[in-house]
Amino acid sequence: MQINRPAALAVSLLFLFVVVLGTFGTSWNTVSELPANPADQSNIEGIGMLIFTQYVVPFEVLSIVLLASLIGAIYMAKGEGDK
Amino acid sequence: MIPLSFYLGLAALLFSIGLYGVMTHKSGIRLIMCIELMLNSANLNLVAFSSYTDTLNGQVFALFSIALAAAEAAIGFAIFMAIYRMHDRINLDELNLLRW
Amino acid sequence: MALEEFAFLIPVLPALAFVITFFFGKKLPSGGAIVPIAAIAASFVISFMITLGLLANPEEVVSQSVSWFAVLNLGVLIDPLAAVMLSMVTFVSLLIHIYAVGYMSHDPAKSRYFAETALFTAAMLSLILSDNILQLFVSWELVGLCSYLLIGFWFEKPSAASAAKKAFLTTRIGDVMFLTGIIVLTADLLKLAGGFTEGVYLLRFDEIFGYIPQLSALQANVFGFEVSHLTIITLLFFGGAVGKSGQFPLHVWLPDAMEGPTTVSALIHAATMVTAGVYLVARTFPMFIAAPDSLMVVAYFGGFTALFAGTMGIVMNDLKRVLAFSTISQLGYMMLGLGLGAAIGLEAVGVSLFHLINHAFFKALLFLCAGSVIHAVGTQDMRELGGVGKVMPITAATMAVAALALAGFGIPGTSIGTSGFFSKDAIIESAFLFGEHTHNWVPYLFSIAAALLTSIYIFRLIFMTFTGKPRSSYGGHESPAVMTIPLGILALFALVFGGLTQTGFMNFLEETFTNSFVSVDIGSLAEIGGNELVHAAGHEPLFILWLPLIVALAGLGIAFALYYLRAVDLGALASMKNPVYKLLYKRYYQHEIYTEFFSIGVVYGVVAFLAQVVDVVVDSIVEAVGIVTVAASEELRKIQTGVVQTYATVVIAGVSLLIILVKLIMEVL
Amino acid sequence: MLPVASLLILVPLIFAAVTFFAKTKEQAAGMGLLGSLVTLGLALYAYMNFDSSTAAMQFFESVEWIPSLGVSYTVGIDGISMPLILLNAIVIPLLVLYSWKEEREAPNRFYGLILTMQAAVIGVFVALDFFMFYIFWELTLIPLFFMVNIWGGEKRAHASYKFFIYTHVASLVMLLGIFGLFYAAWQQTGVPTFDIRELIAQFQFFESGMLRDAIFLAILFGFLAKIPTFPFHSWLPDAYSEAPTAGSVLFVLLKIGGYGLFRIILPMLPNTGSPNLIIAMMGLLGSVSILYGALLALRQKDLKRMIAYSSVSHMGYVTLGSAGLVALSVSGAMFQQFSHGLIMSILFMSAGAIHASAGTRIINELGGLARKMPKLAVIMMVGFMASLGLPGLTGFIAEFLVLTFSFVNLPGFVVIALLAIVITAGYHLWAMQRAMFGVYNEKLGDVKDINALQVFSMAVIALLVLYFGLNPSPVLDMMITNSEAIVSLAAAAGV
Repeated sequence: MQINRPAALAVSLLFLFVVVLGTFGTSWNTVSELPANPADQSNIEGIGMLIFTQYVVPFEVLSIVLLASLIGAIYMAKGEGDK
Repeated sequence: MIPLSFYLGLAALLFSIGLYGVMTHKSGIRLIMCIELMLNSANLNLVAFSSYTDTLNGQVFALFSIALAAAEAAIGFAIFMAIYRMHDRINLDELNLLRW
Repeated sequence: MALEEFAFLIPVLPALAFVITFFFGKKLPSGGAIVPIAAIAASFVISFMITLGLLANPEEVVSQSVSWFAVLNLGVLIDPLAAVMLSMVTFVSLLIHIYAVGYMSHDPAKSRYFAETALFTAAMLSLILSDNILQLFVSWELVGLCSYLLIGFWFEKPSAASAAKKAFLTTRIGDVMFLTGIIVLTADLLKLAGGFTEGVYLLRFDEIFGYIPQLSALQANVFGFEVSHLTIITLLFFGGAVGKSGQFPLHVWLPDAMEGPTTVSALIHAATMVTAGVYLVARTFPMFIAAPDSLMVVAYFGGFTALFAGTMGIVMNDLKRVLAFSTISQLGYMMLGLGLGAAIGLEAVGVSLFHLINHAFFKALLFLCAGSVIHAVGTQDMRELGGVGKVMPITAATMAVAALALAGFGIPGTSIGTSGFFSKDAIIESAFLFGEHTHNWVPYLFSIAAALLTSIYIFRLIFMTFTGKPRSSYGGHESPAVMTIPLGILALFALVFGGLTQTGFMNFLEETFTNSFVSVDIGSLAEIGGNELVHAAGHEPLFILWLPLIVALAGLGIAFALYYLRAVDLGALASMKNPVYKLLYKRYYQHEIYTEFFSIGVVYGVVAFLAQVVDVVVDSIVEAVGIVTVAASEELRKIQTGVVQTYATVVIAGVSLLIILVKLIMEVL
Repeated sequence: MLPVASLLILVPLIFAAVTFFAKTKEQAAGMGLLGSLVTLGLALYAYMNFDSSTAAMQFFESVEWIPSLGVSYTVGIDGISMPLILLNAIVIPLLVLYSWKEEREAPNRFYGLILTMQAAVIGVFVALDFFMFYIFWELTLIPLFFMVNIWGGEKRAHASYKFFIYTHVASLVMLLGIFGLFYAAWQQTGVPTFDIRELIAQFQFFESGMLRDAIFLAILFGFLAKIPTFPFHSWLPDAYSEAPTAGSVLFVLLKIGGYGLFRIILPMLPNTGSPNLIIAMMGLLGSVSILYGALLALRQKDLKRMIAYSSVSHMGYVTLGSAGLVALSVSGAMFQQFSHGLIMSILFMSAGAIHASAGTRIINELGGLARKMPKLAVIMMVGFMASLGLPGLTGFIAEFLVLTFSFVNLPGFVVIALLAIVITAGYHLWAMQRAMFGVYNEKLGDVKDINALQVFSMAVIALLVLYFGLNPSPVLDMMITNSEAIVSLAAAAGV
């Protein structure tokens, strides 16, 4: 069964409407100024620190997931045996 | 300064476009592309929030999410290849073996 | 006396004989017949000794009670009423058992026969000597069971199996009424006594009789009539008696019960079963006399049955069926006799029981003679018999004696006569007295008309069977001594027992309800029941005394003219074209009414309706729940298209709408 | 003193587990027999040490289980449960013996399920905690479901699902009632507990009359459907008749519905909103069941279906006697449960034996079997006579007590029930006449009588029917003690 296009469009627009209304209707608790550090625009270092300290376990798990998907993808894409 | 809502609105727009694609397309390749679009709209949200709250967690998660998207795409395409070998096309409508 | 301690053995011995014969009878000689014979002989000796003791001292009755279960008891009560019954039953049963050794000698299943008759006797004995209504009912039902087993003794004959079932079911209708009576009685006693007391057995007769005035005072509203509880209870008891004693309208099983061996018929008709109903009414006589209208019902039913059965008796061609209708008729006399208690008080018990005992002798004799004929000749259709008297002189002679006794031959005013003469005429005279007293002559007319019919049908039987020429070729011979000796003994009793014991018997039974066990003033109870008693017996006009004999002689004359001399051609009269004859021969279409209309039509109709409509509806509701569920899921599962995109669409649309909805609700609130 | 109540559950359960692993038919049957015999020994031990003069719990054990919810492992035996445990313990070994020589697939599972069933039913009888009670209550469904589903007759699938779903739905309604009771009592006292007796005691203090009625009716419905009474009976004829013989006997031993009436319903009854209305309703259902079951039995062509409907009729006495609410009528109802278990076992065993040797159970296709199967005929006659309420056998005692003493409070309903007595006699005799008497139906071929083990097991039950019919006191006394306690509760509440 295929969703017909007008219905799909309507649902998408409905969703867009709801979300946009939500985002614009909410007062987001943000910092008043974006941190603009002229000396170092990059935050790569901070991200690296976080990945290898606080998020080391998810990172390792992710690596295993990637490996598994790699193997799986190769296995499936390769097909059976001599094919 | 551009308000956060604008980024979020953009992400919502991207997500809706992806959603529309997912709903309407039959081809598996296009489906995966649309899903990628939706995933990236989420990434956009993550990064935007990360910047506007002055923490880096969101960006880390965005990285993770990109990696997962890669894995998902790899598996997805592999599945489609397998299906293609079986059916000679990847029209999702016809995959109803497990239905009812 | 030490012997009284062993009164409980009277029913226990035959019951033990049942067990022994049932399990080991096949290994014993002659099917183990010796065991029940010995047991019943022992019971007879005990009963007889106790009766002799009671005769000397009627005040000191035997009474023992043990607790059974809950608040109910088992017990032994031998008062004059029970004593004479016990002696009679054990005696007659003993003779029948001895006779059966010869009669059943060729049957391969005779050990089962003797076991069952032993149990039959045991149940009847237990019924007679029970001291409470529940034990009486229990034995009553056991009697019914044994009759079922024995009537269906040749169970491979479909007609026997069917007759057994009919007997059990028909009497069961009466039994349920009896049980209902017991239930009402128990509930009332419970109310009156204010609950149970340890060691007081409410269902014992002395307790029940003690509560009669209070029971009578309880009123119930039945279909708009104010009826005393006592009347309800006694009528329900009488309903039981109607079933067991073959009274109209529950008499239909008794003629069919002929499918069993003839000795069984003799047992049923003389000693062990049909008399139970009469005994029940006699046993609870104080209740009946204290209940307004109950005795009148008994009298009417009894009188009507006596006449009604007599009319059918004169057209039957089957030797045993004639006797069966004769039994029904005579039981009607006994019931009538009890019902006359409304006028003559306690004397009614004596009159009725006297007829019961005498009837037992001559009816057992009639059946055993008939059995002897059937045993020798091999047929029981009177149209095929004739002239049997030449080949079987002893049987013919004893049968003639029995017929004279049944018809009631004797000389009024003297003590010369057959036993039936004394007892039946006593009932007829009582009916006259009753009529004189209440100006209600219906019972008397019933009884005198029935006497005429009795005489006709029994002599018709004698003439058709024993005189004239054989109407078919049969080889007959006189029965062996083991069969003829009991016949002789019974014939002796049928001849002389009545004349010898009449006055003593009546006086003895008058003592039944005033003794060491229970003391009831019948006079005051009769007042409660609104029955006026008369005491002036014995000065009936001479004509009334002679009328029964004249009627009996007239019956003999008619039978002699029709069936011996063949003075009138019966062909036209006794044909199916004659509506009266057809009505009688078809037995008033009872089979059509009872079996085909009521059982098959009404009961099966109701059952078919229940089975095909109600049960189907009830079941359909259950099944429908399942079917609807399955059908609904059959449709609903199509929502699960299996296409991810659809799911995604629905999920997104749902979430969006939900958010809007929540938002709106929040706004409204 | 042995912890008998626990052992009575554990022993059959352990033996059941072992039996499932049996390799051969002999092993399986042997383990089944051994397990049930040990259980019988335990039950007899309990009976010997039982004091029938008190209504209090005996062999009482209680251990906390889930304290935060007030769930505990509490077991005990009193005069209500003792006879039923005894019934179960006596019949199961005989049932194993009866089916010893039958050939069937997967005997290990067959005997294992029988023992599981025994453990579950005894579990319901000894449990004094609603949590356990409900677990065992539902556990009884499983062996029966598989009994019917695996070894049943032609329509076994339909019958087993119908039985399972029907009674399971009823149990769920009952579970709702139990939860209602639990929460209401929790609110009342502030302490959670599942203890049956404690909850029943708390029941009267609930303020909302509606709540009390709702709880009561939900639980009552669960029991009435299990007994079953008209109009909740429609699962029974299918399940009873499709089940294999052993399954039918297990169904007969499933006396938990009636047990629930005595244990839970009657003590709660006086505190409901309108007890008299409920009594009248129960009396009506009971008496209508008696009459209705009897009438329908009259029409059945299949011997087993006839017995099944007669079972509906007999169980009506349990409901009617309970509603009578006089000590002796309630004991009569208890005794009817006991007696019905014995009698129906004989009848189903007889029907099963006929089916096994003659190849059909349709009454009209039989005929004259008494000649070929004399032993069966005698035993079956005892069973039939007991079933139609012949004095001297157990059926009469129960029916007499129920009818007589219910008459005190419910005369109209007793009259309805009395009408059924003649009909009851009618269909029994009709079946007996058609199946056993008359001319032998030669089409049946050479029919063999029941084997010695079957004779033994059925004769033992028949003798027990006779013994307890002549001398009911050994079990009736303890029933009376307990029903007096129940009735005095009602009297105290003024019902």
